[in-house]
Amino acid sequence: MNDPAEDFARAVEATLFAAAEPMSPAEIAAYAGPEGDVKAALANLQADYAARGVNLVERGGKWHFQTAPDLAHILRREREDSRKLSRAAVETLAIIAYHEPVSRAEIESVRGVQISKGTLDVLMEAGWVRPAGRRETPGRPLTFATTPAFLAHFGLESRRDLPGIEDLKAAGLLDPVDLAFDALQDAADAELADEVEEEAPFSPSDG
Amino acid sequence: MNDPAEDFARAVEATLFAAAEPMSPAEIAAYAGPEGDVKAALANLQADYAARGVNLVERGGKWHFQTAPDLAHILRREREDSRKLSRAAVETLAIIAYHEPVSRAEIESVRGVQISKGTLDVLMEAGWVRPAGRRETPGRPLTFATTPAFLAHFGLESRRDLPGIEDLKAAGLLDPVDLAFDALQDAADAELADEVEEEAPFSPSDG
Amino acid sequence: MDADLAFDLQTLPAGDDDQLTLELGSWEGPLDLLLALARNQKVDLREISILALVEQYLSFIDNAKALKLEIAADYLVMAAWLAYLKSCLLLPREPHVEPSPEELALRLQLRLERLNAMRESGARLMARDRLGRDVFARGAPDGLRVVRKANWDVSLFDLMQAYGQIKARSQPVFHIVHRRHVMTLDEAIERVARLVGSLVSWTEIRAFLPETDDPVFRKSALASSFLAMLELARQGRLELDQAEAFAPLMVRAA
Repeated sequence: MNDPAEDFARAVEATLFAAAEPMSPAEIAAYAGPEGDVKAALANLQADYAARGVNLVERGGKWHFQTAPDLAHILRREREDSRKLSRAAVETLAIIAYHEPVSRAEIESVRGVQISKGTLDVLMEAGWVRPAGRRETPGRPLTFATTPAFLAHFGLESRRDLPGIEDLKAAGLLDPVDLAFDALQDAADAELADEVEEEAPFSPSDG
Repeated sequence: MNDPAEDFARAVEATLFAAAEPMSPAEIAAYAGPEGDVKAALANLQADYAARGVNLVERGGKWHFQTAPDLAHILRREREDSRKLSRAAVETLAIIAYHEPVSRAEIESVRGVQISKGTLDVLMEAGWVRPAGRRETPGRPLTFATTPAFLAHFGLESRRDLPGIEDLKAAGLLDPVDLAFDALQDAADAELADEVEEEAPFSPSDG
Repeated sequence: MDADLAFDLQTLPAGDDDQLTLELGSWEGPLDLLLALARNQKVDLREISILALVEQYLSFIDNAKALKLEIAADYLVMAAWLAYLKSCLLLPREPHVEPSPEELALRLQLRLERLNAMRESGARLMARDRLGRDVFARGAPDGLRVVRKANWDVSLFDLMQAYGQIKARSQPVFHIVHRRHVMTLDEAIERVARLVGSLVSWTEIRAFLPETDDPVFRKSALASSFLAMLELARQGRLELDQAEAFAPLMVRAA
């Protein structure tokens, strides 16, 4: 520390560290002082830092510190957030899976509701849906289809493993309104019959 | 470079260099990876950098690089000192730091004057002071304490590093006047009692 | 670093106390002024002469009055209190006066010590190597990034359920009126007339009803057959008889 060259190098080091922009040797000298050899100090510092996690680099005559290129990957961290897919996204995904390849207009006609751009983006970002070429009809609409990642996530060997309409019906997942109505009706009739039996003036038991 | 500990230290170094804010060891580990000893790496890096123009420091459990204090003269910016604090703000900050958590009324009783509204605001805006809950006494007064940013700004590893805090504590200068008065009174009484005992014609030992 | 102190500890000019003609605005209240005066005694605050301090304060306030400076009320309140303290300290002590003047003086001294301690601590704090003034963090940090990767929580069941609901929603809805199985009156008249024929023995109405497991149809057949018998009786083609109310209804050909 008593070595003037070393003190000067420290000053250059601190100046570059605190700088908001890369600096030329002349700019560095304006801080570190005129008495030292800026270039020699920079060369020494560059050597000092060569093997470290931080390097001193020159770009177009200006110098700055940067993290070592081989460590770039650690400076971004992935975080997994468990999130619920929106109802619109689940429905859109289901329609694509059952009808692929399918255009946006077709998805909307099945859903009966428009879909926002974000919905398809979410599905594509999740890696489950991909653009699947244009349909050769007027307007050449883009179509969408599912990906192998979609099959993997949902544990399907192929799209043929998706339960068919009849399977859905059997599972009670396809519950049309009139089926429900019939069920209600039957229940009401049965109740009426019971009443008749109880109150009948001409009860068979009287015979 | 093939030494895993050295590779890990490089990762810690790069992480702290890239960070915009001081980081705790746990935060560092989230980037540098779980396989290394962050604290050991920090201690080594701190030693590596001790004599350089840039130092690694710990402030309130968080670590960051900063320029060496002895180079202040070359780096100090010649801008107007807009952060100059009023005397009231400096005293209030000191009272909070040395007494925390402390209520407004307690601050006022030390200073002998009311705190003007802007004083605490300035300290909170600087990020040095934060509300620290209510005291469970009549009126439930809000208390104030300092923040990690306060420690970082004033170069304190922890509140124990507050200049002179141990001496002030030992001298009772951080105790309220009432408490200090009672303590003095007790000491005087005890002394008086000793004298009485020494001079008493009817000392218990005579009995 | 002293140049950077937010305030100068040596506020008071050194010199004779009666030359203190600074404005009151230089102090933050009477305690602040008292501390400045006390520090001027140039002794440890623990050894300060409270009596001398009181004298200085009172004479300062008097001078200020002479200079026709506006004197804030709290300075005058403190002056009055100090004048009282002074008289207590000087006059022969009255026993049993609580609190004693010595206690009041001690409390004043303790307050001054505490204010002084904090004032000095504040100055030492301000004189430290401060981040952004004396020491600097990295000027252009690259920054650390957190890339959020969504882990979508959706199951095959959710998918199937959603598709089922879309299908259910979009299927055309047919309203079908349920056809009920009934016996019309014409049918009943034809049937009862045929069954009664030339039956001469009294027979219960139940025997004329068709075999059925459908309780609704049975009810309809009973009602229609009863009406048919009433009609046939009106035409004189059969006779009806009932022994009493709710007794079985008996039928035979007329």
